[in-house]
Amino acid sequence: MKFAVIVFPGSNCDADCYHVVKEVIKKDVDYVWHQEKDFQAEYDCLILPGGFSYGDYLRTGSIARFSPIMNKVIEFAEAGGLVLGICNGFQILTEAGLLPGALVRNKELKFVCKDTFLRVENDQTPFTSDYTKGQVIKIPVAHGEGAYVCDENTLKKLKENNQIVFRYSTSLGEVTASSNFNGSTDNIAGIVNEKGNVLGMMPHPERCAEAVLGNDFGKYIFTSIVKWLEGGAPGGK
Amino acid sequence: MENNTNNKPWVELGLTDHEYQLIKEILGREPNQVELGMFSVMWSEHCSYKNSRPVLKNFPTEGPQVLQGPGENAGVVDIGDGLGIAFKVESHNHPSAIEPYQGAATGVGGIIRDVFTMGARPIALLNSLRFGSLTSARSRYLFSGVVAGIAGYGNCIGIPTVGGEVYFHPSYEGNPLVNAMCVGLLEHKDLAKGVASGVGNPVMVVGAKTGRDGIHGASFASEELNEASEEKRPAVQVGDPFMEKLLMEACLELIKTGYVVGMQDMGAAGLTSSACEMASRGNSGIEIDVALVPRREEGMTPYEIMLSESQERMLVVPQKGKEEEVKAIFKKWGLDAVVVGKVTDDGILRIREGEKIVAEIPAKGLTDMCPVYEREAKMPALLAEVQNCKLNDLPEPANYQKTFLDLISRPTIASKEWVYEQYDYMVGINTVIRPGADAAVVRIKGTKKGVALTIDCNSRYVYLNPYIGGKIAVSEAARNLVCTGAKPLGVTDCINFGNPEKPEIFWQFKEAVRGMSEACKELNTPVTGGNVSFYNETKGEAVFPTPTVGMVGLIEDIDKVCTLGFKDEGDLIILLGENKDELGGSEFLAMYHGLEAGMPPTIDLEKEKALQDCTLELIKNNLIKSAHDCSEGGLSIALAECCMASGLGAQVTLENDLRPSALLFGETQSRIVISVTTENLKKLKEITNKYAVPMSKLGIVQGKSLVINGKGFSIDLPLKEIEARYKGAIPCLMRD
Amino acid sequence: MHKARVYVTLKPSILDPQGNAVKNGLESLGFADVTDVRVGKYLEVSLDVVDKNVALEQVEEMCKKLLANPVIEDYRFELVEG
Amino acid sequence: MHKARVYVTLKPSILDPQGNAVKNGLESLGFADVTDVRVGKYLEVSLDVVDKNVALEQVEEMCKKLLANPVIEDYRFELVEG
Ligand SMILES: Nc1ncnc2c1ncn2[C@@H]1O[C@H](COP(=O)(O)OP(=O)(O)O)[C@@H](O)[C@H]1O
Ligand SMILES: [Mg+2]
Repeated sequence: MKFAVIVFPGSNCDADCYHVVKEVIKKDVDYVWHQEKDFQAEYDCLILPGGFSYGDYLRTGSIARFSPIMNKVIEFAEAGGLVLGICNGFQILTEAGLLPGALVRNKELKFVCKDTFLRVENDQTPFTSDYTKGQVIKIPVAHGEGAYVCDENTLKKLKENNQIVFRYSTSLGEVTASSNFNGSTDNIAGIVNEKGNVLGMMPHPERCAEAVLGNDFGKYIFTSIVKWLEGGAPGGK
Repeated sequence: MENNTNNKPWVELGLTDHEYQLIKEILGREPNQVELGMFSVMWSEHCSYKNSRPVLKNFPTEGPQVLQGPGENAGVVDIGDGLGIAFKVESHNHPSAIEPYQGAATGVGGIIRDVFTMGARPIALLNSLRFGSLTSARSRYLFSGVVAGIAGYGNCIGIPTVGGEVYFHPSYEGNPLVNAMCVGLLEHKDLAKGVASGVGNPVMVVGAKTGRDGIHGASFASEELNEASEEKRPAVQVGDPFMEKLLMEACLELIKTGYVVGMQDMGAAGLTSSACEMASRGNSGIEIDVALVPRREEGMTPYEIMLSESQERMLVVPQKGKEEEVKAIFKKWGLDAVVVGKVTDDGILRIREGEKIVAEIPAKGLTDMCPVYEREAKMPALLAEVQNCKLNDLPEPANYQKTFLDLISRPTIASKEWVYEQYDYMVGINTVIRPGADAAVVRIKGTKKGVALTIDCNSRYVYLNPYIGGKIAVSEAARNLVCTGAKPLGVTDCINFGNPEKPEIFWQFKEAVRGMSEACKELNTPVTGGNVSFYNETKGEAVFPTPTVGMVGLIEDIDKVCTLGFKDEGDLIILLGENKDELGGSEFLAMYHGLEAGMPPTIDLEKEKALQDCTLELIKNNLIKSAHDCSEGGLSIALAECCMASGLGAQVTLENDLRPSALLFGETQSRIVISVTTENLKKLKEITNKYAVPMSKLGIVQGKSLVINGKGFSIDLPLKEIEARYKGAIPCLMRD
Repeated sequence: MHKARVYVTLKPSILDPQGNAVKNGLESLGFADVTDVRVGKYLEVSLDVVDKNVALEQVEEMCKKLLANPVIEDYRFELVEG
Repeated sequence: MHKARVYVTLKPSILDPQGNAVKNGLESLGFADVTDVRVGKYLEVSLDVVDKNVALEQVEEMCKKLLANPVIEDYRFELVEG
């Protein structure tokens, strides 16, 4: 089983994701440079890390989306491979059309770095089988443009297909306006594509995968992926 | 007068007649315009330290832990395992006063370059900020712009901003202070220096292209601010953190190759300072052809190229023959790397434009030969009166509970969450103690270790008595580190004062450095580098003297890190140190009585050292569950902070005959609030006895309220209410 | 040589918190008559293309591909001789 | 009712990192003829002011006070009937 962390110029959570895969869940992982036109190895899961690819100039993720490697990422995703986009990675995935909607400036217009609570809305994805539906997890966010927006039709589809994976909530799991700190549509913090093999989320699971950093709620995204890749059906606990 | 200036172009550039004479002697002729420009920036206070060098000599700079002391781009201390910590602080006060966002952002960019130039990967940023009162719209504008600028740069480049401090005081209204500190991790073998050596080695400019920005920024930083400062706006540059991220990765990759002989960032005075400083340190010369420097704009003159302060550029001297390897690395990151000259052996900085020589100056003429001034020092006439202000007969507050709530809502004391939530303090996944504590702690992956980081200065103390204030600044920084379980290793300082040509300012400066030096000696924290920023004045009024102290400490076992929050109900709350009747210089005195007067709290360095050693031993032996320094706002505020950090209340009884205001709100030094289980009390006493550290029982951890009782006072408040005031104060003021 | 002036604005249906903030800022400075503010992007793209129609085509494509995100933004542009 | 279209651009000598990134982005998309890109702000300010001259004056002042930072930016604007 092998992971790849895609590195764009300006990525800055690449080493963090790499660390968690290699040192916390102890799986093989490579860095893949954005200029590559092809993968040098077989990968089972691609991670698009957080950061400020191309300085996040123009729009977040807009320039990275055209990096040479992105054609392979799209191909990989369309063939059903697992792709996890975190923060800037989520933004790139929406720009690339692998996930619907877009991420715009936080409603208060400020960058926000803090712990948030998420309610797990879907534990049937390859990324969330180690959680249970309705579980509340504490995960940090750090972004200036993380408000998820989409049109009504898209929102309807997201709901119908159970594509909303995480919502911002209170510590008790109530999805309220006050827990929606960045002004996302319907408190959305993370979604999957229709097929369920591409997850984009604004919060940073790699920042809370070790107890020494506060908690390890985030680790279970990675262990879920491993479980799924090892053949356990999603949700099968 | 006007005519005079016209005949003397050097005067307009900030040089004196005497200095001009010296320049002629150094050159053996009249300087041309380019040369004069180069001298003027290098001999500005900002680059030359001509007014401060003799005083700075008093700092202790040596110790077994010091791998690199002052003189390089950053200092380095050893943390064992073949690893070192590079760290440095720098001011960006004047640019931030004119354009807060970009001024602060480029300040962060500059200090990051100083650190990775040493071969260290930056792992943390801190900042120390001072603004006028938040009731002024301009202060709010500067404050929000500066914070956004620091965030904009640090977040984008991906270095966590883990700590800092913010004070609000009217003396900073016209001249805010913005000090940025960067901390990096290096392997001893990668330690790089800003030295040009090896005749024939190429000199390369790497990174961003050179534009017309920031010409004379260094001189600008060496003047008082006035209305005309607005006219100097081009001295402000725009930062490009994305470019710097690429530059940083490329430089660190380059250093790993072992091809680098020397490397230096282009900060103040740009190509001029980096070239002459590298040559000067290497006892060599450098020859540069400005025609080869990649440019952003057309038609730039040699003068402009040599003085441009365009950001995100470095000067690199690699081994001869490795030019192509260097270029390949930079190309991968999409950056220019161009050979613009070579190292020579004649000690001359020679600038050509194609075939034409446009400047020829002994490199040391620009650096070491800058004149040094022993300024006159005189205690300010009115200070004795201020110090002698009678504080003994002041009326006591009518309602201690209300006073407590007012105090905890003072912007200087209140939570700085509004600030640090805008900083990405977690990127890099090393931040074990986040902002909001005594000191930040960053783990060192691959080891059991961590480093604790802080930056501190109470400038009101320094104003009231610079000698004592200087001692306290160092002591408090060390105490903050100790509260996390870290052993203090070394200091970087940023001295922000008024115009040193005024004897009163120079006196403050000398006295503060004297106090800091004594404390650094006693606490074994040598100074490894720093920065001096003078001329922080508006309309002739200086800011409070502000010598900020950045400090790094080592935690041997990250699992033993200690935090400030109470941990479990029933634990005993204990005070290490003594309460005294000291209200001088306190925030309470300023708030309630409108007085900034008296003597600052006393400090006994030997006792301070004993307290710190004692606390470290307690933490090392797992005897205590929390530790928190008592600082602004005094014991009551410290207790409240311990409660809020964990959401656990406290029942406290202060049995003491001091007047309540001093007991609750006085800022007596050398005090730490700890918590401990009843079982460990005996062992704790053994250790405090060993160090002769006074200890007294304050109460127990309990409930969801903070209750403090004593003779003649009673505070009983739900934590929710305290927290609302503490966290709400700054957001509330910023909402206007 | 041509220069394109490109205007990228948020779709009317998308909230514009930045516009609101500017409006509030203007109000607190005493500009009481401001009824609405929208904030968008303005780009100047210089093109080394002689034929105007070629330039127009190229800019249209740039906007579609990169300069605007059709999910949230509208664009328009004009060409001037550069 | 008037609407002001305000254009805020970085001064010519000021570095425009965003413009550079967009230029490089366009180049890597194959737009080889792009010689320069500058990115600025575009604001639409709606004003409940009848007199055109009053509106002009107000917008001028808004630009000076808030919309542009004269240290690094230039501005221009035009009025249209809103
Ligand atoms: N307050 C100070 N205390 C100790 N050393 C200082 C102080 N100020 C400056 N220095 C040292 O003097 C040297 C020159 O400083 P500076 O001009 O700030 O460096 P740079 O050339 O990177 O701008 C540095 O090595 C710095 O560490
Ligand atoms: Mg330097």
